Amino acid sequence: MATENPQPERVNYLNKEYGIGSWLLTTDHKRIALLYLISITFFFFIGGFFALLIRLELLTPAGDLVQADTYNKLFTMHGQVMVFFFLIPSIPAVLGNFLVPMMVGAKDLAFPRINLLSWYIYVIGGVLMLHCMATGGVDTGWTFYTPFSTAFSNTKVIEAGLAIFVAGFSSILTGLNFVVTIHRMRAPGMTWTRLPLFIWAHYATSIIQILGTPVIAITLVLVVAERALHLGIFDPKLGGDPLLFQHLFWFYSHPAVYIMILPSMGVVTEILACFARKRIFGYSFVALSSIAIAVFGFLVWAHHMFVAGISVYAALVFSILSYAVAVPSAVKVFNWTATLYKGSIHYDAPMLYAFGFLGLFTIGGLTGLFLAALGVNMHVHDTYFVIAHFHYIMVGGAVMGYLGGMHFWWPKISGKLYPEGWARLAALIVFIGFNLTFFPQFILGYVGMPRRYYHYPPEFQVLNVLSTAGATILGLGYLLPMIYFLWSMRYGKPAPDNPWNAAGLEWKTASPPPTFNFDQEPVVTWEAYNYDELDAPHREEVPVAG
Amino acid sequence: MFDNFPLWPQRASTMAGNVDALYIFLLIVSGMMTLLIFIAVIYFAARFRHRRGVPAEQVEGSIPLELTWSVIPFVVFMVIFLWGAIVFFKSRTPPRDATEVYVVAKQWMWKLEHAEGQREINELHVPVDRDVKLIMTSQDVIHSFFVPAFRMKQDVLPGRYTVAWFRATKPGTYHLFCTQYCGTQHSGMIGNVIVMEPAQYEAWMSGGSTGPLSATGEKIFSELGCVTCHRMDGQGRGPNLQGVYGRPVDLADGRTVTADENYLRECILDPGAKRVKGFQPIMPTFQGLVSEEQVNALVAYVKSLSPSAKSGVASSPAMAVPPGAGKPVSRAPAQGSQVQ
Amino acid sequence: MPDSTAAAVQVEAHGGAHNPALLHHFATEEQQRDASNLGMWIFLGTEVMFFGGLFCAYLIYRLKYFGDFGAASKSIDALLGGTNTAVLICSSLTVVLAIWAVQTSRRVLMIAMLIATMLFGLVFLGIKGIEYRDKFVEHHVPGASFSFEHVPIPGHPDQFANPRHAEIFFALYFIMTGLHALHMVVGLGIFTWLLTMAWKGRFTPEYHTPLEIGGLYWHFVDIIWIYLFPLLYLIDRHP
Amino acid sequence: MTEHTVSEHSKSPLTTYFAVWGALLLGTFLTYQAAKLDLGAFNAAVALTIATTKALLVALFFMHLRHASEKLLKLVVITTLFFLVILMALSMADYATRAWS
Repeated sequence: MATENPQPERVNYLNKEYGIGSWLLTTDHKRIALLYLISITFFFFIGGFFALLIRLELLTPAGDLVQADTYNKLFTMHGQVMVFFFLIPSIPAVLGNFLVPMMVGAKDLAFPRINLLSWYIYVIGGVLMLHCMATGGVDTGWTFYTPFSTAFSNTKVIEAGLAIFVAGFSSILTGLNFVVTIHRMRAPGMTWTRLPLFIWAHYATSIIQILGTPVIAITLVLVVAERALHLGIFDPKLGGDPLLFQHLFWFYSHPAVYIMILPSMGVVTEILACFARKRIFGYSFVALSSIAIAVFGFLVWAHHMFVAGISVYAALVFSILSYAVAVPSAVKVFNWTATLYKGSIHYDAPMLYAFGFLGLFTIGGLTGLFLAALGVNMHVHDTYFVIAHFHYIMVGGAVMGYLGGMHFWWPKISGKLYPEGWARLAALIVFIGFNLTFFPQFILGYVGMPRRYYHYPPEFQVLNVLSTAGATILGLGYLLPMIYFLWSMRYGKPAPDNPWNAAGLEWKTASPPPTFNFDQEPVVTWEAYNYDELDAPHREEVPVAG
Repeated sequence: MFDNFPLWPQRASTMAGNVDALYIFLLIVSGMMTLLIFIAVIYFAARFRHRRGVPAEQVEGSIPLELTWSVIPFVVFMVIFLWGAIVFFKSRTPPRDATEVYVVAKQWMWKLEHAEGQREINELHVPVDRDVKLIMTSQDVIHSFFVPAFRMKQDVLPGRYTVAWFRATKPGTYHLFCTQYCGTQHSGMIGNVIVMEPAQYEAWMSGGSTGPLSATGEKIFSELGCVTCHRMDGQGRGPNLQGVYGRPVDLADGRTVTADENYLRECILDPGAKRVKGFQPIMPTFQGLVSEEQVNALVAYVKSLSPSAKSGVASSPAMAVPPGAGKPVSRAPAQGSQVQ
Repeated sequence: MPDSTAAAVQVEAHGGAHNPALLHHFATEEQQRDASNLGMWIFLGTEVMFFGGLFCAYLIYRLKYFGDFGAASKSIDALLGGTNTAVLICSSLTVVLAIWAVQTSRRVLMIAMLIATMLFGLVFLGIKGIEYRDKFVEHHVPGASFSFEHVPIPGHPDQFANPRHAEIFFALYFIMTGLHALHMVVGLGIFTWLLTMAWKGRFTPEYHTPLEIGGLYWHFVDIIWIYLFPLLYLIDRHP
Repeated sequence: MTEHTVSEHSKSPLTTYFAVWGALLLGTFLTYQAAKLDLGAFNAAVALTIATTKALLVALFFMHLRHASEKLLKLVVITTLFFLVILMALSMADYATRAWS
């Protein structure tokens, strides 16, 4: 690998200061990224634990492991924790926080104190969520459908609503910080067309965070107010319309899926380019498709409501718009595939995750076509088909990308190398476990098993057993990286500055980087993904051979 | 395939074939796309694996290619959209002369009432090869009426009617699921739809009725004193309800609405909202005074006053329903397997 | 994308005297100022969508329950609402005057204008309080004691408004104006801070970004009210 | 590149400020009076037109959107309004075509 680490004991963002205070009061985007990493990992394992209990309960048709109410709380809080406290902050708040300033060549995000504030807001939201769980939990489903949530559920709806309301602002502030940073803080020479596609993906994500999140915030305010004060905005008994809640809820919560998947697409783009040693095929199409996904993503929300009682005409409009958003996603997949063509492909662990992402996202995306087709939707809506579909996107897509990115940038983040063999094994286990968990659920869904069922007719058992078996493997696959990442922090080999010989400004500084990222202000004179130039020294060896 | 390992749901309605056909088309299309991408990825990954001294060959983008793989998927997507829309439209347009069943959902049971008067709980008996229209509402939260074998699903909302229909093609017992999460016993809110041969069905129908639903409605209509204003001779203080169902109605505020089930329902529960032109706002609301079942009966009665627009009882083959027979025999929930 | 200029800013980096307010990670004051300005505008975009959800709910129910909303709207004192609109407009004027004052080195005028802004803000909240008290006395606050019986619908003197639909109006009224008032309170907090900064002489003709940013927020709150006033107070006022 | 001070663009911003202020007060008065006339469906149209004019005045002159030589800020505003319109328009696409009680 190209660069040797000249001075292992250089001052970097990790060893510059010590002590709790230096972390809790830091305004360094890299340290805040690590704070986020720790907190979202915590919530990931809470959510994962709930998932495991759900799968165990569904091992048998009868309801025998937990009570029905407990089960309902489990899937509700699994959803809320995973969506609002893990997936939405995962890549943006950890990898994005760490990398966006470095990739554009800035010393920090535009508003470092607001960045720290966003983490504290997240923590406050998280503590509220934990408090909600500890005092009894909530059983509305993560979707909070009214009038069940406002007038019938007797669990901690208000607490959960407030927790998510608060956490939403952390997401807004992160997005705001990114947009301003990308516009205002780019290094000299870093033009828009030289930006890594990771940045484009985060820019698109930020648009959704900024303009979508406030709508769910106000919707939750209405739910909380309605529940606390017995208003009638969503309650048909008092003249309200429960479908209005669904409109407002999905106006955010559908684009929220793109908050999860777009950054993951950005990560995968970086990885594919690096390990195929190539420029991304059709850079501008990949970049613009991110923006297109963000914009079209706002126009399709009512495809969650085709059988909810909306008008047939509205259903037609939303169905056709849903296909519009599928085009840019397809364009991305084709461009990634074309990027591999005539590459020089390495099979390091991040690349394995990227391959996994490609496969799982393809399946997840294509099953989205089924759900957007009105005729099929009325059969598979609210069945396990939907569950399988969105897990393929949100776990198969987003989490694969997140793990791939963690491996890819771990040497930069920690300054240590992770054990490659274990990492490849983990990638394989996750891929197999994931498919075994969720593929049977497509069949289950089409056969007719509804979601959120605590017990089910016995003919569904075999598929459920397969799914539970897969979940066990998947859980193991997720534990492994955590173990060897922690291990590598102490025992891993020191990482060189650019272990992958990758393009991108973040690799042109030390590993781990100094507090202000660059010892000298970078000036960009090259295009993104200039792997031909990076690999040029190797090319000089070629004439000797031939 | 196996009893405990089904790979395909039973197919027991006219809609099932339509949905399955589209589903199979989608499976083929997406299967081909998946294969295309997987084969390309695997082939490239193997063919262009790193070899020492063989650098990657930089290929810039290609606009013709980008256009190709934007336009072709788009065209395919539009085909899927149109096909899906057609199937959906069919399933959302109940035939005019369908047998009507009123469904009231509540936490956590299904209450079904045939237009002929039979009441059932968590079971729905229907004849084979006849259109059945479900007029559904909920007493509390949102539920969803889902019969996988019919490929039919519709959310059931409180405060209004939603409508669904099906035409069963194969006798048997089929799952009825609630698919909209509705609280503790959501997964217990299941039942059976029992499709019967016409003869069997006639036999079943001959028991357990308290008279047609519209007759019940007529009784309520007079008990609540509705008749004093809504007189048949058009001289009353309220509109004459004869023939009103299915017709456009001019409202006092200048709008025109079609008198469908939802309109009739709203007029009972919130008479001021869409008052008929030329009448005083004197009708009191019956919100809270009548149960969902009574509203259904009233609606069924008003509909029966419009023979042209057809209501379930008026034109279905006369089924003499001797009063007094007990409720139809309730069977233990079958294990989801077909009866025959 | 519109700005290809940000990169150029850094090239001319580190010129001129160092302002103590220039944060370490910005190359120039201009870059810092532009970043703050853009950040505030984006934040206001968030705020627009935050209120947007309410406006959407309002729109749907207003179309559905037009008569009931008209009756309920008529029960609010439009003169108080109109006065409040004028008060907020005046406060917006004093904000721009304060910024003009600092740009032209008129410190006393700036402080006076800031104080005036806050006074207008307090007057607004006071009038709002009177309005709320009236509604409370009339039992128009949604909840157990809500009552809106026998109120005729404007234009249909023979028909009474449906109290439950009027209650939805008042629920939206209180949430929308309440959230707006909350923004006013936050605005007063920001202006208290700006006032102390101004008092300490921290703002100069060259550096007064906080004042501009705070002003943007204040104007935005004014704009929200400009829409709330006709939508809530003036639905159906004609006799 | 960006606006330094407003005075760079106009010699006496005070005139503009007071003119806008007067226009805003006038708009308030007009909207209050217009509501008392029976214009049918146009009542809402008039009210919203006046409100939008006032909002534009505040945004363009008080918030200096007019003088923001950078188009980016305008883009932020337009993007936001676009999505706000999407929220309302597509919701109405359902409500306007639905016969609901």
